[in-house]
Order: sequence, then C-alpha cells, then structure tokens
Amino acid sequence: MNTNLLNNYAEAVSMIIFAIGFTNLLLHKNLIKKIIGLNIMDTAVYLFLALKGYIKGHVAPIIIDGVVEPEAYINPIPSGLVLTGIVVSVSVTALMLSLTIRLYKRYHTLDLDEISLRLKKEGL
Amino acid sequence: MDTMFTLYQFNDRLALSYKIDRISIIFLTAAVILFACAGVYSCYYMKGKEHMKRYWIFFVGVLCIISLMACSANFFTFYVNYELMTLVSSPLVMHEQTKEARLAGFKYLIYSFFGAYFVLFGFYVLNKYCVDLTFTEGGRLDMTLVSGHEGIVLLAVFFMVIGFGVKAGMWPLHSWLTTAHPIAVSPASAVLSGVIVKAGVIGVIRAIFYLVGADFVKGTWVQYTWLILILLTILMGSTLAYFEKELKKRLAYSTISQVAYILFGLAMFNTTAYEGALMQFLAHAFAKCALFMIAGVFIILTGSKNVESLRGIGKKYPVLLWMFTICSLSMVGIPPTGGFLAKWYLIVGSLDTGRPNFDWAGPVFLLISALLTAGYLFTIVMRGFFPGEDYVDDGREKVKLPLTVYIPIGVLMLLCVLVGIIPNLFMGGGM
Amino acid sequence: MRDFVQNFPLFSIILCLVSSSASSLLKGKAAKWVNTVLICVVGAMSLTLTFYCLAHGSFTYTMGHVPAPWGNEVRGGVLEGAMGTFFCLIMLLSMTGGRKKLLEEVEDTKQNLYYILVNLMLCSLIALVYTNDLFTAYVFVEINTISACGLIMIRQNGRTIEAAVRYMIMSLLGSGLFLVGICLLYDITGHLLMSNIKESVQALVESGQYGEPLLIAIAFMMMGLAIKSALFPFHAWLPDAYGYSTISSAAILSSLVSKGYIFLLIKIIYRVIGFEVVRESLLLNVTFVFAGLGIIFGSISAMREDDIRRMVSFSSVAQIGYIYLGISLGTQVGMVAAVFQILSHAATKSMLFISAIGLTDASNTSRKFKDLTGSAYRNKIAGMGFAAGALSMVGIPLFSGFISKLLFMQAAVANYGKMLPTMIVLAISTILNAIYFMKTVVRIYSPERDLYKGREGFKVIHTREQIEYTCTVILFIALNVALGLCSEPILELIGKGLEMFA
Amino acid sequence: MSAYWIYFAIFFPIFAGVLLILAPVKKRNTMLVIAEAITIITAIVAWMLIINPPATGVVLFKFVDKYTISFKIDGMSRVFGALISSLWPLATLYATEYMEHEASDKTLKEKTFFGMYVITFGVTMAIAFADNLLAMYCFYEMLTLVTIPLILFTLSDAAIAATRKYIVYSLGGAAFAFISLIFLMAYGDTIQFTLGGVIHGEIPDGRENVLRLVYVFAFFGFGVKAALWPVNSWLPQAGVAPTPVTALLHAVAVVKSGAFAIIRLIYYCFGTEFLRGTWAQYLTMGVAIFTVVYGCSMAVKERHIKRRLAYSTISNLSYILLGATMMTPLGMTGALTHMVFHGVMKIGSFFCAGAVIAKAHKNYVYELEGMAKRMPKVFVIFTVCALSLMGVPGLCGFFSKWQLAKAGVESGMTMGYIGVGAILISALLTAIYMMQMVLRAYFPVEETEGEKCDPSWRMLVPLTLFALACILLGVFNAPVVAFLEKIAGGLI
Repeated sequence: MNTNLLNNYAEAVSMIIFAIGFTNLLLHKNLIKKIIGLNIMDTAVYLFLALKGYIKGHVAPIIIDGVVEPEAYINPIPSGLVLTGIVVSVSVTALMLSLTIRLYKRYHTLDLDEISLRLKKEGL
Repeated sequence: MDTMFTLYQFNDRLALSYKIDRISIIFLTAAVILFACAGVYSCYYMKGKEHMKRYWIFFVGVLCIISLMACSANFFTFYVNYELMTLVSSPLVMHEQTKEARLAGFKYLIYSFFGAYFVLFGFYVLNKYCVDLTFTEGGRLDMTLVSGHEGIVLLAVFFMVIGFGVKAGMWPLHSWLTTAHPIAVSPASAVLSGVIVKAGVIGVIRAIFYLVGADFVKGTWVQYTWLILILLTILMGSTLAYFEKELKKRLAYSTISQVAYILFGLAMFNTTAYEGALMQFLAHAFAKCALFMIAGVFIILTGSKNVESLRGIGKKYPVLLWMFTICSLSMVGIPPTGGFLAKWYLIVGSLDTGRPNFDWAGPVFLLISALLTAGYLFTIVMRGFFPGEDYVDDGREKVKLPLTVYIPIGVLMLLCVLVGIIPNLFMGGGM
Repeated sequence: MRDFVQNFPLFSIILCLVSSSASSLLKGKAAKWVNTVLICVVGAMSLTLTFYCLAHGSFTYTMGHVPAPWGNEVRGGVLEGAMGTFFCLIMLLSMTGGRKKLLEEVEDTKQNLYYILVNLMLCSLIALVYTNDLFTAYVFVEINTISACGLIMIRQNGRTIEAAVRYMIMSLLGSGLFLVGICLLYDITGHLLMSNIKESVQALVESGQYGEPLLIAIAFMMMGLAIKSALFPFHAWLPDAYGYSTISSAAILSSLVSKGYIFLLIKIIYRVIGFEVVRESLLLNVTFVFAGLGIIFGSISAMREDDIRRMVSFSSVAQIGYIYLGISLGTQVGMVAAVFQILSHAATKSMLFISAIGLTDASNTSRKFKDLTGSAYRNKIAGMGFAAGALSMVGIPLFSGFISKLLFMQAAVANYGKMLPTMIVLAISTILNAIYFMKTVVRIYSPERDLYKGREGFKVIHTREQIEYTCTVILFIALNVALGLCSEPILELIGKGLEMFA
Repeated sequence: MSAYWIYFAIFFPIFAGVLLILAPVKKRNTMLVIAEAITIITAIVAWMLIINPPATGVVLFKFVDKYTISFKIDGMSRVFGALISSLWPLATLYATEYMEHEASDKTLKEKTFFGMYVITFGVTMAIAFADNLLAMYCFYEMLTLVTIPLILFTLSDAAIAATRKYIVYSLGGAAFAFISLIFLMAYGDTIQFTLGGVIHGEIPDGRENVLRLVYVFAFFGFGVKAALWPVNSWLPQAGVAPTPVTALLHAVAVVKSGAFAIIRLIYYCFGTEFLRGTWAQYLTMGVAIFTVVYGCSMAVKERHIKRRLAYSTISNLSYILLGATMMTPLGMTGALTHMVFHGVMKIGSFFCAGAVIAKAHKNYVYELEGMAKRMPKVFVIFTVCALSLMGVPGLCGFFSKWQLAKAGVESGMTMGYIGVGAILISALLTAIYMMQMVLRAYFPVEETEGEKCDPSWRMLVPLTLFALACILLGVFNAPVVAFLEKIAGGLI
C-alpha cells in the first residue's frame, strides 16, 4: 500500500489538490473563492489526466527525425482530453463569474448566504 | 296442558312457541290478579293526570307481554318477551315526564338491557350446547357436547344468573330498582315490584331448572357464588330499608331483600326450598303490591313522601293502616300469612341440603332480615297508631276514600292471608 | 453500406447546434419557430430511429473514419430512440405551455437567447442519450449544465440568479466527480468508448485486479450524477431553481434535465460497468438508503411548503428518489420500473408545473395557497391539469403514476431483502403525496372567497383566451392517461431496449 | 342474461351522471326526474343480473401482462349488489326532497350533486361486480375520488377539512392495500377471486409471515374505508356532508365496500386456510373487537346526532369485520348478514336524522326534546330502526348478531368468546345512545311548542320501506341467512 502510494505520488498529489478544490467549492461562502475552488478542482483533474498520458522517457507524439515506433511517444489522447477539459472549464468559469458580477451588482456582497437572507427578506 | 303452540318459526333454532306449565300458571295468576287490582286502583290514583291514553296502552301492553312471557315454551320466546317487557314497561316509569322520571326510566332501561345482554351471552353459548331450546324439566343440555367444555357452560349459566339477577334486584346491580320504583306512578310501582321484578326470578327458574338442569349447576362454583351474592343482597336490602326515610324507597329496598329470598330458595337446589321460593313469590307479590298502593294513597293524603309524615295517620285512616299492618305481617313472616309459610319452607329446605356453611347461614340471614323487616315496617304502623305525646295534627281534612282504593287493596290483603291458609289453591298442588 | 437512418442521431445533434447558432441572428418570433420545428424534426427522427431499431436491432455509428477503440461513436437503440422521442415531446409541450409566461417574464431582446439555450439543451440531451463515448458524455453534461443555468436565470431577478449560482455550484461539484470517475476508469482500462470499457472491466473483474479503483470510479460517477440529478441529500439547489425560474424552464429542468443524467447513469450501469458488477458492489445499497430517505423527506418538505411551485419542486425530490429506488433494487424489473418512472414523472411533473402557472396567473400571480383558493374555477383547464397530475402522482389507476407504482412494487417483491422497506416507503410516500397534492386540489376547488372577488389580478381566464395553453394541457392529460392505460407496449419497448443495452 | 349487461349496470350510471352534470338542464324537477330514472333503470338491470347471473364474466381491458380489469357476478357480488341497488333509488328519492334544504344557489350545484351521486352508484356496482383484486382496487380508488365532491358539497371550512382527511385516509389506506395486490400477483395462483384463497404454491421459507404481514397491511388499508380503529376519524368528520351522502355512502356504500373488500381479501384472496390460527388472525380480530367497543363508547359521548350515528356505524362495521376475521364459513355468513341488515337499519336511522335536520333544523341530541310530537311518523320509524340496531329480538338486528355470536361460539376460540362479549357490550352501549334519543323525543321534560313538520312522501316512502325492511328481514331472516350460508359454503 505504502509503496503504491510512493510510486504514484503524483496521482496522490493530484487527488489531494482535487479534494482541496472540492472543499473550497462546497464550503466557502464567498463566491469568488468558490470559483477559485472550482478551478483548483479542475486543474487537479487535468493534472491527473496528463499524468495518465505521460510515460517516463517518452516524448511528445510529434514525428521528429523520422522516429515512428510508438514506444518513443507518450499517449496523446489524455492531452487532447485535457485541452477539451480546459475549454469547458474556461467557459464554465466565465459563466460563473458573470453570474457573480450580476449578484454583486444587485446585492453588493459576495456572500451567498447573505444573499439568500436578503432574498427571503424581499419575500420574492 | 302439554300441547305446544308455535306462533312463528324464525329459523331452525329460533321459534316463537307457547305452552302452559306450572310455573306459567303461578306467574300468570300473580300477574293477572295484580294487574287487575292495580288497574282498578289506577282509576283512583291517576285521576286528572295527563297522557292517560298512553298510560293505559302501555299498562295493558305490559300485561299482554307478561302473559305471553309466562307461557313461553322455549328460551327464545321467553327472551323475546322479556326484552319487550322491559321496553314496554319503561313508559310507565317515565310517566311523570320530569327530569328525574326520565333519568330513572333511562336507568331502568339500561340496567335491564345490561342484564338482558348478560343473559344473551349465556343464551349464545347454551345454544351451542343444548339439544334444543324447549323448556323441559331437568334441562336440555347435550352432555356429549358439553363434556370437556364444562367451564364455558358454567360461565354461561353464571352470566344468565347475573343477567336475570339484574331484573330481580340482586346485588350488585340492584340500584335501578330503588331509583325506578319510587319515581314511577304508584300503580306502576306496584306492578313493577309485584310482577316485573319477578320476571327476573322466572328467568332464573327457566334457565336453570328448565334449560340447563339443576343437576349440572348443583355443587359448582356457580351455586356458591350465587348464594353469596344472594345472602349479601338479603342483608343489604333489609338494612338499607331500615335506614331509609322515604316510604316508597324503603319499600323498594324491601323488595330487593324479599326477592332475594326467592332466589335463595332456588339457589339451594332443594325441593322444599324450591316450593318455599314459589310461595314466597306469590306472597311477596300480593303483599308488596298492596303496600305500594297504600304508600301511593299515603303520599296523596299527606302530600309528602317521607315516613315521618305518617305519624298519626292511623287516627284518620285506620282501615288503611290496618291493611298496611296485615301486609307487613306477611312481609315479616308472621302466621297465618303466606310470608310465614314461605319462610318456613325456605328455612327447612335450606337446613335439609346439608351444604356446608350455607345450610345454617341461610336461615340465620333470613331471621336477621326478618327482624329488620319488622323494624322498618312496624315502626310505621306503631307511629301511625301511636304518634306520641308531642304529635300535632297537620290540619288536613280527612278525605273520604273511594272504593277503588279499598277494593283492590283489600283483595290483595286477603290473598296474602289465603296463600298462608290454603296454599294448594295457588301452588297447583305441587306440595 | 449503412442505412440512412443510422445518421439520424448525429443529424439531430448537429441540427440542434446549427439552429442554436442560427437563432442568435434571429428575432424572438423567428427563433420560436425554428425551435418548434427543430424539436419536431428531432422528435420525428428519434421516432423513426426507434422503429428502425425495433426492426433491425441496435447499431453503433462511428464518427468519421476512425474506428474503435480510438474514434468517437454514437449508438442507436430502441430505448435511446424512445427516450429521444419522449424528451422532444415533453419539451415541445413544455414550451407551448409556458409560451405566454415566457413573453411576459423575459425581456424582448432576450427572447431569442432563450430559444438558443433551449436548442442547446435539446442538443445536449440528445447527445447524452445517444453517445457511446464517456468523455463526450462529460462534455455534453457540461453543456447541459450551462444551458440549464441559462434557462434558470433568463428571468432576471435576484432569486433566479441566486438559484442559478447554487445550481451551478452543485452541478460543478457533480461534474467534477463524474470527470474524476471517468479518468479513473480510463486509467484502469485505457478506453473511453463504452463498449470497450465494458470488455476491459469484465476482464478485470474476472482476473480480480484493480477491484478498489474500479469501485471508487463507479462510486465517483454515481455520486456525480446523483448530485446533478438532485438525489437526496444533494437536493438543496432544486426548489429554488425549479420554483422561481420561468415556467417552461422549470418544466424542462424538472422533467428532462435530471432525467437525462439518470438515463446516462442507467447507460453507464448497463453499458460501461455491467449490471452484474454494479449489483455485486454494494453501492446500490447506499443509493437505496438515500433514495428511500429522499422519498420520505422530499414529501415531508413538500408538505410543509405553502408555495405551490416550491411544493411541486420538492415533490420532484421524492420522485427522483423513486427512480433511484428502482435502480437500487438491482433487478431487471426494477430497472424497467425506473425507466418507466422516468417517462411517467417527466410527463406528470411538467404538466403540474404548466398547470400550476395557469392557476397562479388567475390568482394575481400569487403562489401562496391561501390566494389560490378557488383558482380552478377561474382557470378551468389549469385546474383540470393540476388535478390529473395530482391523481397521477398519488397513483390512482388510469394514470401513469399507478403503473409505475405497480411496477415498483412488483420489482420489490422480486428482491427479498429490500422488499419490505421498499413497500413501506412506497406506501408512506403515497400517503404523504395524497396529503399534499390532494390538499392542493381541494384548495383550488374550494369556493372563491368573497374577499378576492373582483380584486385586481383575480380574474377568470377563459379557454378562448389561451388556446395554445389549453391544447397543451389536454395533450399532457392525454399523454398521462395513455401511459396509464397502454402501458403494455411501452413496457415491452423498455424491456427490449434494456436487453439491447446489455 | 348476457354478461354484457354488467357493463350497462356499471357504466350507464357513470356516463349518465357525467352527462347530467354537463347537460344544460335548467329546471330542477326535470333534473330530479332524470336522476331518479337513471338510478331506477340501473337498479332494475342490476337486480335482473343478480337474480339471473350470467355464467361468464366480461373483460373490460388488459392492464399489464395477464392482469385485467374484469367483472363477473358471484355470490358475494350478488349480496352487495342487491344491497346497493335496492338502497340507491330510495336514497335518491329521499335526496330530492332533502336537497331543497341544503343547496343555497340551487340548480347548478344540485345538478353536480345528483350527477356525482349517480356516478357513485356505478362505481360501487363495479366494486360489487369486480372479478379480481386489481379491478376492485381500481374502482375502490375511483370511489374515493367520485365521493370527494359529495363530501365537499357545502364547501364550508368544516367540509374542506373533512374532505382532506377523507382523501388522505382513503388513499393512504389504499396504498397499503395495494401491497397485498402485488404480493398476491407474486405468490398467488391468480388474482381472480376464488373462494378459499389463491395461495397454494410453495412459499419460500420464512415468507409466510411476510405474506401474513402483508395481509395485516391490507386489512388496515381496506379497513380505512371500513372505519377501523385507529383509522376511523374521517368518518364522523365526514358527517358534514348532506344526509343522503352520510346515510347512503357513509353508512352503506363506501364503508361497506371497505368491509366487502376485506371479506374478499380474507376469503377469496389469502384464504382462510392460510390465515386461520396465526398471529395475523388474532391481531386483526383483536382490532375489530376493540373497534366494536370503541365506536360505541364514542357514540355515547357524542352529542351531535349525525356524528353519533357515524360512530355507531364504526362499531357496526367492525361487527362485520369481526365476523370476517373468524375465518370460518359461519363467520362469513355472520359478516354478510350483518352487512345487509345493518345497511338497512343504519340508512333508516340516518334518514330519520336527516329529516329532523332538514325539516326542524335540529342537529344535537339535546335538541330532540319532544320532537316525536312534531314528527310522529319519522320518530316511529326511527324507533324501529333504533330497536333493531340495539338487537331487540324479532327485528333484523337481533338475527345478524345471532349469526355473528353463533360463529363466535362455534369457532371455539377464546377470541371468539371475547368477540361475542364485545358485541353484547356494544349492544348495551347502542341501547344507551339510541334510547337516549328516543326517550328525549317521546318523553320531554317540558312540552315543546311547534307545528307538525313531518316530511312529504318523497322522504316518507323510503323511510317507511326501511322500517318495514327492518321488520320483514327480521321475520323472514331464515331464507336470507340460508342464501348467505350457501355463498359462504361456496355453493353459489
């Protein structure tokens, strides 16, 4: 077990980062901090994915010097996935930020609970 | 005499059928005489009251139903008429239409139904264990069915005894009697005490001697429990009557204790005691009916229900008080009245049975009760004739009483004595 | 040479994407027509596909010329086709039913935006239904989230924005977990295509390797999807999101979005992990507990609401619980029940939302029960719709709710261990449903208080003023009764579809 | 008769009722005549079916798999159907006069009322004629729904509260009953009603008790309609409905369908063999016994006339359940006998109470003081019904109690004897609460003034018929009981 953990320390780190992001997103009241948490979480996943594709000693799958054996290259699919993921995460972050701006304009606070409280008072 | 007349067959078990036997005759005799006397007396007592049409309808109705009940040939018929009797007699109790009268009537109805449903439970159970429901001396139990289920059958019998006991004023369910009798109009109280209460006794006779069979009950816990209840009732009735100040209520308590004599005679399961019970049945019916009538007259004359107000009554109405005295003699059991003979047989029969404890306890209780009876009835007579030095006349004018008072009471008084002198005339030669 | 019909899934997705881009150039009214036509066309294509698959069996469709295991694939089957058709139908009805409200509540300049979002939503739903690739599923889950968020906040007030934020946060948590699950699976199996993963998973299970990572991967994916489809206790975002958004959004969100995720989950269970594997991992027991709790607590929360829309929303929590309960029973019958419940609940809940808005419209847009008294007399058709929906929810024979209850019970009998809890939960939930739904029905059919007579906003809405709305509600009722009466062919269809999954 | 007439007896009133509600009938009298005609026609057809039952059943429609909604007339159907179809036309006739007093904004509301009243007839007939548990369950739920507008009729706050309670209790109960349906589908040979039960196959170890538990669930589930303790409180509250509803539905049709369903459940589904002598029997029997006493005690406490009668109904319904839970043919005979006889007695007393409410506007027991003088005919009939309920021998109430007691005694169980005891206690309490009313009416403390207000023939005819029925069913109980015995023996 311990050796497993040591061997895969990078994966372990990514999971720890994921957990940090997750808790941030879940528990923080401040919206901006939540968004930061979201990004941390996503980044952790990308790190994890990239690790999956990386094979020690291999290089990016671009044919240089006519080397064509697959053993020389890393797995390109995870990199593609990471790219897709980043696009998704960017758009989501953008949307979240725009929502946050709207809320801030209305209520002048970033505290979600505070906003809920105000809403209740408004009686909407 | 033995032919049975079936009016209607409800189903294979339940039929309305009628037959006349010795019990029927005794009961019929008492009922017809009492109702006739009470009817005549009503002409005096009920004069000027409201709702007379209703009164007469129900008065006659009760008589009809009681006659039918007397002649029942099976238990179902008896039960039908028994329930109807309760229903039809309740308007007589409530005739005055005061709040108390209605409450009393309600109490009467509910107690009676309570008893009736106890009976019904026994009836349900016995229906399973009897060959059929026709009254037969010695009982109709199907012994092959019963064997192994004696417990439940005895319980059913006990329930029946308790149930009929309610009507007969047996402790602990007697209290309707002292509520309903005083409040009913006097002719009604007379027949209530004389006849309707006795319906409970007849019920017990029919159930135990004609349906279950005395042999089955003799010597069981049912008999002992029953005897204990009866002895308590006798003592309690007399004692309470002794301390009671209201005349009709005193008579009602007296009824409780006197009817318990009859039950005592039955519960001993002894021929002599049985005959004594039947005789007490008649003697008490006549005497108590007359006493209630006289009480009614007294109440009208003095305008008070209290015993105290009877002081000196003998000065104005000696005849009435004499009649009261003679009836009281029968109640206490002094020769030559029927009461004496009845009590004699009861005591003899009880001593004959040889049941440990009960053979002597019964007579002792009867004697104590007789003393108390003398106490509560003769004080009235004494005070009536000898009001004492400090007696002041209440200033009421002496009223001339019509014959409708004297004739019925006189007839009943005579019968009280006749039962003692020529019992065979009434007892159908059973001796 | 493949049949032309096999192109339909891809066509649907692309058509949706194209029309949503095109709508950004159009005015509101034109966008509306584009949207309507699009839904109809997609629905028709899915229907054709269903019949095609019934005749020829399922197929996989390789995108471009990259073959498996590298390329991206789409899969068509009976169940996919049927789901697609059904989603389109419900969406169409939800749109027509909420049209009037939409015009009132959304600014004119943003009308076309709304249709873009709806088109996108349809696109993602169809993609979720048809895709055979896990990562594609993830991408469309995110698209779905974004468009759903837009649908919620298109009616711009504080409540909806707040609801959208909350929805977004929970959804992101869910999709994050889902993504991690996918990554782990990829790590173990090296594949992203469902059928390939399944083969590897089976090999792994047989060899007994990687048991724990596999379990964790399944758990992550299930948990992610459970959060997104608002399984108790992750339902906190739901009442606000459904309760305050414009009515079409609420109807679509409640009846389609969460159902899309659940359908994806069923697909994963069957096509990615394998039913047996999932059943043997004890995860289903966990979902079973949460489903049961969800049913009870959802209903209790609904009971305590005095706001009709929020009440209906909370009832969704309970209904989602039903679906998960069916899945958790771990039997084929249970799964059929769950799928039927998806259909039944989608049809019923959207009808309830649409009817509720008719009732509130006739009551000065107040959603409080005390103002709704007698509203069924003011808006007759809405009253009828709500009553029918309520009866279906309670499970009265003739309506679809009865059949799903019947199926759940039958499924429960087949699983001895979970039998009694399931039955008791269902029975209690029926009672609770009866309490709050029938209370509302009685309320809306109670007499009008003189208090409200003639007061502004409490007006009688006649049928002729709302023909589109009336038709919608009647269609909804018909759909519901059809599900209730002609359940047999539908059940057969579901059964066949599930067989094709495996 | 052709089996297709069954459809007529069920769906004619349903559709006719719907049409009546929708049709633009303006005149009150026309509407009343139509409603009465519908019920009479249906009743005639139903009676023809009952007298001459078709040998085969009809299948209305297939649900899922092999489960159908189908109808067939067997012995039980004939009893319940006959009871319902005899009472309904009379009740409708009574309602025509009664509703004059209830409806404030007349024709429209009244039309809905009579429409629903007629529809309920059809639905109840469907319950009577249902051939399997599923069909019965479906129409059982329908019955809940179609009676809602009837209870809601006055639209007062009390009516709304009562309706809510009714709905929740009934639907909730049905939900529990539903469980049994599923189990019978799974473990029974069929869900068709078969005397003796349908559970014959091998039951896996330990599951017998689960199955018995399910029976208990269903007993309580259907028991809601039969107002079993502890789920009875809807019934007295539903007394806010107009008297024709309380009398016919809450003394006969609705509540008896609950009892009917339980008899079906015990004798035709689970089977007495499977249940007799188990904890399930003792539990259900114990609850029935308790309810018998409980209902009566509450009735004694209650001062409102209709609520008092409602509590009395609660107790009497449990007589039926007590008979049913004895799980012997005799018990079933007793249950059926009481079902029929109580129907007649209770509807009679309710209608009398209704006449007093409608004509003299008296709602409480203490207001009855001296009413017998003002409404002599009504009170004669009321007295007959009251005496019958108390079980005065000769009237029909005595004989149904007789049958039940016989069953209890013959069963030989201790519980049987306790049941008999409970019946008698309840009879005593019945005497108390019924006689209290009768005595107040006949023996007022103060003579009350007020003109006579006996109702017209439209009320008196049904009332007289009910009173006569109390007497005649008592006198000629033997053939009726013999018929029911045959049913319980599976001969019909």
